[in-house]
Amino acid sequence: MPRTLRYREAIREAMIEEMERDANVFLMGEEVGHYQGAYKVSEGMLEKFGAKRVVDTPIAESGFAGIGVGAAMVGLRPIIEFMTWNFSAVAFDQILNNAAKVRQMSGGQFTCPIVFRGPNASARQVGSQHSHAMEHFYATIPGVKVIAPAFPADAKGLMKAAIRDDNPVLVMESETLYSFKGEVPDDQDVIPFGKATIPRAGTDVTIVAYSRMTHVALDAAAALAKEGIEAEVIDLRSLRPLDEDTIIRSVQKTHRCVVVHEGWPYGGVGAEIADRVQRLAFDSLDAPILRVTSLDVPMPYNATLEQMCIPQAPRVVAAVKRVVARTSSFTPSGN
Amino acid sequence: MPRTLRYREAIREAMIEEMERDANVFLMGEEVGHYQGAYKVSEGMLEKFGAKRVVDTPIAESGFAGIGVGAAMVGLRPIIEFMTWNFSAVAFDQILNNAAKVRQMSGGQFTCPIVFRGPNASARQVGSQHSHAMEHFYATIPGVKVIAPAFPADAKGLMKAAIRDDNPVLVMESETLYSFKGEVPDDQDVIPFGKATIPRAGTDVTIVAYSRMTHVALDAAAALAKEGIEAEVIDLRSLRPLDEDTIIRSVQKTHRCVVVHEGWPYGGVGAEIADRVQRLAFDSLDAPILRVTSLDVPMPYNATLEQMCIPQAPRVVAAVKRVVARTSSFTPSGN
Amino acid sequence: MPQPTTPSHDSQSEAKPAAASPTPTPGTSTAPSQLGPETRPSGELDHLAFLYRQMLLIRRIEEECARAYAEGKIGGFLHLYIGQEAVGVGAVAALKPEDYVITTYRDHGIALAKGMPARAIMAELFGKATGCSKGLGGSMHMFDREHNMLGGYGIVGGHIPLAAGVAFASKYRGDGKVTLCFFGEGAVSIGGFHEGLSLAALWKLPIVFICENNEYSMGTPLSRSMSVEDVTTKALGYGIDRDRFFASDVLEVEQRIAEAVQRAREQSLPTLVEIRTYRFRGHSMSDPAKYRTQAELEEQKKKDPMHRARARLSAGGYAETRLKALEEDVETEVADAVKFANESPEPDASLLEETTYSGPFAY
Amino acid sequence: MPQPTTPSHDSQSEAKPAAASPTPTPGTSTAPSQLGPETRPSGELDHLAFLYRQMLLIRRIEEECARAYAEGKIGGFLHLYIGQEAVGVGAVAALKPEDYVITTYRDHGIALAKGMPARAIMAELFGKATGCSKGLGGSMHMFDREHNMLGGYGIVGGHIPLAAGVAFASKYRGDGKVTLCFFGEGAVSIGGFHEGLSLAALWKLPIVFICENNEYSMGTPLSRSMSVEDVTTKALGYGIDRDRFFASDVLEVEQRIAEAVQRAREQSLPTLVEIRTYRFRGHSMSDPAKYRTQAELEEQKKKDPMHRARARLSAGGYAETRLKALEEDVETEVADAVKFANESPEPDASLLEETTYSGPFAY
Ligand SMILES: Cc1ncc(C[n+]2csc(CCOP(=O)(O)OP(=O)(O)O)c2C)c(N)n1
Ligand SMILES: Cc1ncc(C[n+]2csc(CCOP(=O)(O)OP(=O)(O)O)c2C)c(N)n1
Ligand SMILES: [Mg+2]
Ligand SMILES: [Mg+2]
Repeated sequence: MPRTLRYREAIREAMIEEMERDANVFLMGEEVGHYQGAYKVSEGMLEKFGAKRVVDTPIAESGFAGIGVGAAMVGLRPIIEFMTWNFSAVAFDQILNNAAKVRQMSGGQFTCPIVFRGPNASARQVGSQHSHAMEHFYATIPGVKVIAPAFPADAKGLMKAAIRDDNPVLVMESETLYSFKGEVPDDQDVIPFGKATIPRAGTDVTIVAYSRMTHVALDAAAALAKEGIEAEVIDLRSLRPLDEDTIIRSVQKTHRCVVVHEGWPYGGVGAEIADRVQRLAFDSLDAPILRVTSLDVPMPYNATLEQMCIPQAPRVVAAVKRVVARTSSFTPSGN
Repeated sequence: MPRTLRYREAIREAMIEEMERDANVFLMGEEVGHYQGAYKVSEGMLEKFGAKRVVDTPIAESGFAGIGVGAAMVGLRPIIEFMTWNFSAVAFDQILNNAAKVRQMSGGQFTCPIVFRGPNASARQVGSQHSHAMEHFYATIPGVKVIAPAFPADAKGLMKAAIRDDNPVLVMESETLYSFKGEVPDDQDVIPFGKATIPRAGTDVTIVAYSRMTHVALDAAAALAKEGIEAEVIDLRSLRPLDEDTIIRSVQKTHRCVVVHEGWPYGGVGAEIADRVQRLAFDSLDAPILRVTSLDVPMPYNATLEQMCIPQAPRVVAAVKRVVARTSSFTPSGN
Repeated sequence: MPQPTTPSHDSQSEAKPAAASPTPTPGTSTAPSQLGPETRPSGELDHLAFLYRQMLLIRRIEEECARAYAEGKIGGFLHLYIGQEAVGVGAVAALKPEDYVITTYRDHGIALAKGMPARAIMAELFGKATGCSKGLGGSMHMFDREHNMLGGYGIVGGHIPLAAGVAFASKYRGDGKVTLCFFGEGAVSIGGFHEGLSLAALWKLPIVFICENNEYSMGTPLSRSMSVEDVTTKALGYGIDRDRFFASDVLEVEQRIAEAVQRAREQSLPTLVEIRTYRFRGHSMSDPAKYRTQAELEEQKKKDPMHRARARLSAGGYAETRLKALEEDVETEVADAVKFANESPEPDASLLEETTYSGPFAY
Repeated sequence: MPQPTTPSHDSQSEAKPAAASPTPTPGTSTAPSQLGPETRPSGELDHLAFLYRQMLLIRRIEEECARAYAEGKIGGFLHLYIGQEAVGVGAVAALKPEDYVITTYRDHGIALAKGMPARAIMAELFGKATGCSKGLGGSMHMFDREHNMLGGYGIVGGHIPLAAGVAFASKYRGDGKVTLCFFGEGAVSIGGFHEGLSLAALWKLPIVFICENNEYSMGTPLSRSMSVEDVTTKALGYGIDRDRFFASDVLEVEQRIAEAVQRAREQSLPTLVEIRTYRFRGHSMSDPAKYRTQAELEEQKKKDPMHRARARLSAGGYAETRLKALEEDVETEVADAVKFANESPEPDASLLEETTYSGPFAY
C-alpha cells in the first residue's frame, strides 16, 4: 500500500531500514544525533540506534569524511552526512583522492562502501557560500557514483541502493525538497542506479532534469502543454552512471533537447549531457541543445536577484520555444 | 630580438619582471625559495628578492592559499605556487568560497588580485593521486579566470597579465612542458586573456586544445596532413574566459570539431566547448563534435597503461578521421 | 618561543596539561586599563558609557532583526549576537580605526562595533542596494572597506587563514596594523584553524585570534566537540601566547585584548585568546535551542554583561538622565536604520556581473 | 585527560611550554622490553636478529630500487626509507599481525616490516601485474589486505583521518585491533593532521600516531616548518598521551611503541609519538639534497641504527657465521624479488575499469 511521505522521511526510512538490516551501517555527521539533524532528516535515529551508530561530530568535514573512508576500507558501511554539500568543499580531497581512488590504488584489494549525503544547491537566500550545486564537481570523478532524486519514492529506493553499493555514492538531496510529499510503496525496494524515469511523456521536445529542477521542468511542461507544445520530461535520478539510452531514445523521438539544472553554465553535468546528446543523437537533432542553468555569478542574497539566478519554469518555457521554433541563431540561455 | 627560452624560464621571467615592477607582488609556496622550486621554476628568485618576497611555506595549502587571499584583499598581489595543482584539492574551499567570492560578498568593495599557479595534469608515472587535470574543477567557477598556455611566449605574456589582473587567476602549467623551448620576444608584453591562437591553419576539421595537448594536436595534424586531411589547430591559452568566437569561426569554416584535453571525459572544459560549438555553430556542423580525453579511470602507475589513458596523437587522428568521414553512428572516444 | 626542555631518558610517555593553564574567571572586573587607543572618549565613565551604548545598539538592532525576520523582511540565515556583545565591543575598543577585523557569519555585532553604520547593516539584511554589500551578501557577509571590516564568512574556519594573510600583509608592508580574527569554539576542530594559527606562529604575524566560546556549536556542547575544554592549550603546540577569561566585564575584555594587541603591534607576535561567553538566542532563527534548559539560559541572562555595564555606570555616578538620553539616542538610531532599510531600493541586476569580476566579465 | 587547573584571576596572558616535554635522547638503549607481542621469536638475541634482518632487507631492497630506477625500470617518484628502517621495523614489531598499519608515499620499508613479500613490492615498483597493487599503484601506494597494510598515500596528511577511521571501526566492532599511523613531520602543519588527531582524541580511538621526524620535509628543515620543534606539544591541545625519542635503537622503538599500543588496545586511547630519525637519501630520486652538508650526512650515517643492531648482535654473542648466513639469505631474497619483478607480466588494460568500480562501471 503506498503511503504519502515527505522526501526527508523517505530518506530517513531508507537509512533506518538499512541500519536495521546491517549492523555495519552507521550515520555520522554534524548535529545528526542529539539535535535530530540540522534539517531533521535523522530525527529520532539517535534514540533508536544509540550514540554508537548515530554519531555527532565536531566541525571537521575533512576529518570525518576521511574517518568514513577508513572505516569503509575495513568493512563498515558509513553514511556521512554533510550538513550541506557546500561544506564538502573542505573535504574535497578526501573524496577525490581517497574515497574515489582507494580501490584502484590497491589494485582492487580494498573497496570503499560509503555514502556521502546532504542537501545540495540553492536553499533560500543563504548567499553565495551556501548555495552551491556541488554535483558538478563530483560527477566528473571516476570511482564515485552520484545520485540526485527528485521524488520521495526515488529518494528511498536510491538511498537504499546507495547504502548497499560497494562504491562511494554521493547523494544530492535538496533542502527545498525535504518537505515535498509523494507516494512511497510500503515495500519500496532498492532502485538501481543509471535508470532515468519519464514523469511526463511528450513528443515535441525532451527536457532533461534532476533533483528539484525536475519539478521546475514539469511546471514548464504543463505551461507548454497549454500552448500546444508537448514536452517529454526526463528525470535522471542518477548522474553517474548517466542513463544516456533513455535520453537518446527520447531525443530521437522529439528531435529537440533542453537541459535544466542548478549550478553555473560552464561545464558540469549539463554540458556532459549536451555533449552526449549531440554526439549520440546528432542526426536526430533539429535544433541545438539548450541549457537552462543558474546564472554565471555567485548566488546573491537579495531574494529577487536570487530567483533571477536560479532556473525558473518561464526560462525553461522560453528555451523550449526557441528550440521548437527551430531557429538556428541562438544566444546563450544560461547567462 | 626573440630568444629561445624554456617554458619554466618564461614563467620565471614573467614573475621576476612583475616583481621588479611592483613591490606588492610576492611569491609563496612549498620549496619555492631555498630549494629553488620543486621543478626549478623559481630558481634564483630567493637570492634576487630575499625571503620577504619569496616565501617558503610549510605543507599547508589551505593555510597559505587563504593567506594569499587575505593579503590580496588588503592590496598585496600574491603569486601562490602549488607544488602541483593536485595539492590544491586540500585548498579547494579557499579558492571556491573565498578567492572567487570575496568581491561579490562585499558588494564589490574588495577585490582579490591573486595568482595561483603550478604544474597540472599528468607527469610521468606519478600515479592516481598526482595526475589530476584540475582545470575542470576550477573553470566552472565564476569569479576566477583560468589559463593554460602551451608555449613559452604565451606562458610569459599570460603570466604577466595574470599578475596584473585584479581577479584571481589560476595558471595551469605542465611539468611535461617545463623544459619545452620556444622563442620569446625580448619585450614580450602582457597577453590579454580570452584570445585563442591558431598555431596551424586548416580547412577540414577544427582541433581545439590547450596546454600540452596543443602539441599532441599539432602532431596529429602533421600526421593527418600526410593523409591529405588539413586540420586547423586552435590553442585556447585561456579557458575562462573562453574564446568562443575563434572556435566558432573555425568550425564555420571546417564544419567539424574535435576537442582534445587531459582529464576525465565527464563534464569539464571539453564538454563546455562541445556544448558551445553545437549551440553556436549548429548549422555549420557536418558531424558530431568528438572529444579525445583521458580515459574515465584513475591514472594507473604502469607506464603502458598510463600512456593508454592519456590522449595521444593517434587517438586524435582516429577521431578526426571519424568526423571527416561524416558517419553518424559514433561510439564514445573518451573511454 | 618555548624551548625543548632538558634531555631525559624517561621512557614513560605522558600527557600533562600545561601547569599554569589560564582558567576563565567570571569574577569581578579588574581596574579598567589606562592603555587604550587614542580614539576613546576621555574619562573612564564616559568610555564605559560609550561601550555600553555600543552593546545596547547591537542588542537593539538585533532585536529588530529578529522582528524583521519574523515579518519576512530578512531571509536566509540570521545568527544573532545577543548576549555576546561584550566580546566584540570590548575587543574592538582595543583597536585603532586602521586595524582590521574579520569574523564569522555571526557578524552584525562586530560590524557595528567596528564602526559600520547601523543603516548599512540593516539595509544589507533587508537585501537592499544601500546595504554594505549592496544586498548581495546578506547577514553572513558584512564588509566595509572604509572601516577595515574585512567581512563575515560562512564556512567555519575558512576565514582564519585569510586573517593570517591580512596580518601577513601588515608585516610585509610594516604598516603597524593589527588584525583581530574572531571565531566560535566550534571552529577549533577544523583544519583552517590549525593551518592559520600554525602559519601565524611560524611567521610571527601581528594578529590576535579570539575564540568566542559561547558553549555551543549549533546544538553541540563543548563536551562533544573538544577533548580538552581549554581551547588555549592549543597555543602550547604553536608556541604562542594565550589568554582565557569570561566576558563578564566589557572593560576587562578591552584591557586583556589590548595586551594582545600591543604584543602584536610592538613585537609582531600572535596571541590566542579564548573568551567565554553565551548566546541568549538560538544558533540561528530556525533553532529552538532545545539542547539547553530554560534554567541555564535564565542563569546566564542574570550575568548579562550589558546590564552589568549599565549598573556600573549608575553606581559610578553616571546620571540616570544621561543613561536615558543615551538609550533614547540608540532607539532613534535603530528606528532610523529600520526606516532606511525599509525605504531603500532593491539592487539592480546589473550588479551581478560587476561584482563577480573586476573589469570585463570572464566566461 | 587533562583537567582545567584551578581558577585564577591572573590577568597576565602566558604561553609556557609544557613543563615536562619528553625530549628525544640519542643516548644508549634501555633494556629491551619483555612485553612484546606473542609473535616474536623466542630469545632476545634471536629477536634482535629478526629485526636486524628486516632492517637489512629494507635497506637492500631499496638499494636495488635505486639501481632499477636508474635503469628506467621504476618510474615516477621513488622515496627511499634508507636510514629510517629502525622506526618502521621497531614500531611494527610491537603489533600483532591483525593490527593495522597505514603510512605515506615513503612506504616500502613499512610495507616490508608489516610482512608484505619483497616480490610483491618489487613487482609493484616495476609496474607489473604481480605487484601488490597489480602495477597500478606504484611506489607510493603499497597495499596488502592480507597483511593489514592499509596503504601508502600521496597527499600529505590525507591518510591521517583514514587511520582514525580504521581505529574507529575497531572500536565500533570491539575487535581489539590497533592502528599505527605513520607520517612525516612535514604533515604536522596540515589540516588533516589536526582533524585526525582531534577526532581520535575526542572519541578515544585505539590508535598510535607516529611522526617520523627525519629533520626535513623535502628541502625544508624543521626550523622553517614548525614554530615549536617538539611535535608532541600538539598532544597537549588534544589531551592525549605522548612520547618522543630518537630511533637509535630498534628495540627501544619497539618497546616504547609497545607501550602506546598497549594503551590503545587496553584503554582505547590514542598516543602521539614523535620519533627522531634521518633519511640518508634525498627526498626522492630527483632530489640532490643540496640543503644539507655532506658532513651532516656522514655524522648521521655513523649513528646508523641498522649497524648498531648488528654490532650489538656481535657483542651479545650472536655468531658471525649466523649473521653472514642471515645476510646471504637477505641477498637471496632481494635477488629473487628483482628477478620476479623483471620476469612478471605487465597488467592487462582490462584492470582499469575493474579497479575503478566494484561491480558495473559507472559512466
Ligand atoms: C565547514 C562548515 N561546516 C559546517 C557549517 C555549518 N555551521 C554553521 S555555524 C556552525 C556552528 C559553529 O559553532 P561555533 O564555531 O561555536 O560558532 P557559534 O555559532 O557558536 O558562534 C555550523 C556547524 C559551516 N558553516 N561550515
Ligand atoms: C598536500 C600535499 N602538499 C605537498 C605535497 C608534496 N610533498 C610530497 S612529500 C613532501 C614533504 C613531506 O615531508 P615529511 O612530511 O617530513 O615526510 P618525509 O618526506 O620527510 O618522509 C611534500 C611537500 C604533497 N604530497 N601533498
Ligand atoms: Mg559556539
Ligand atoms: Mg620529514
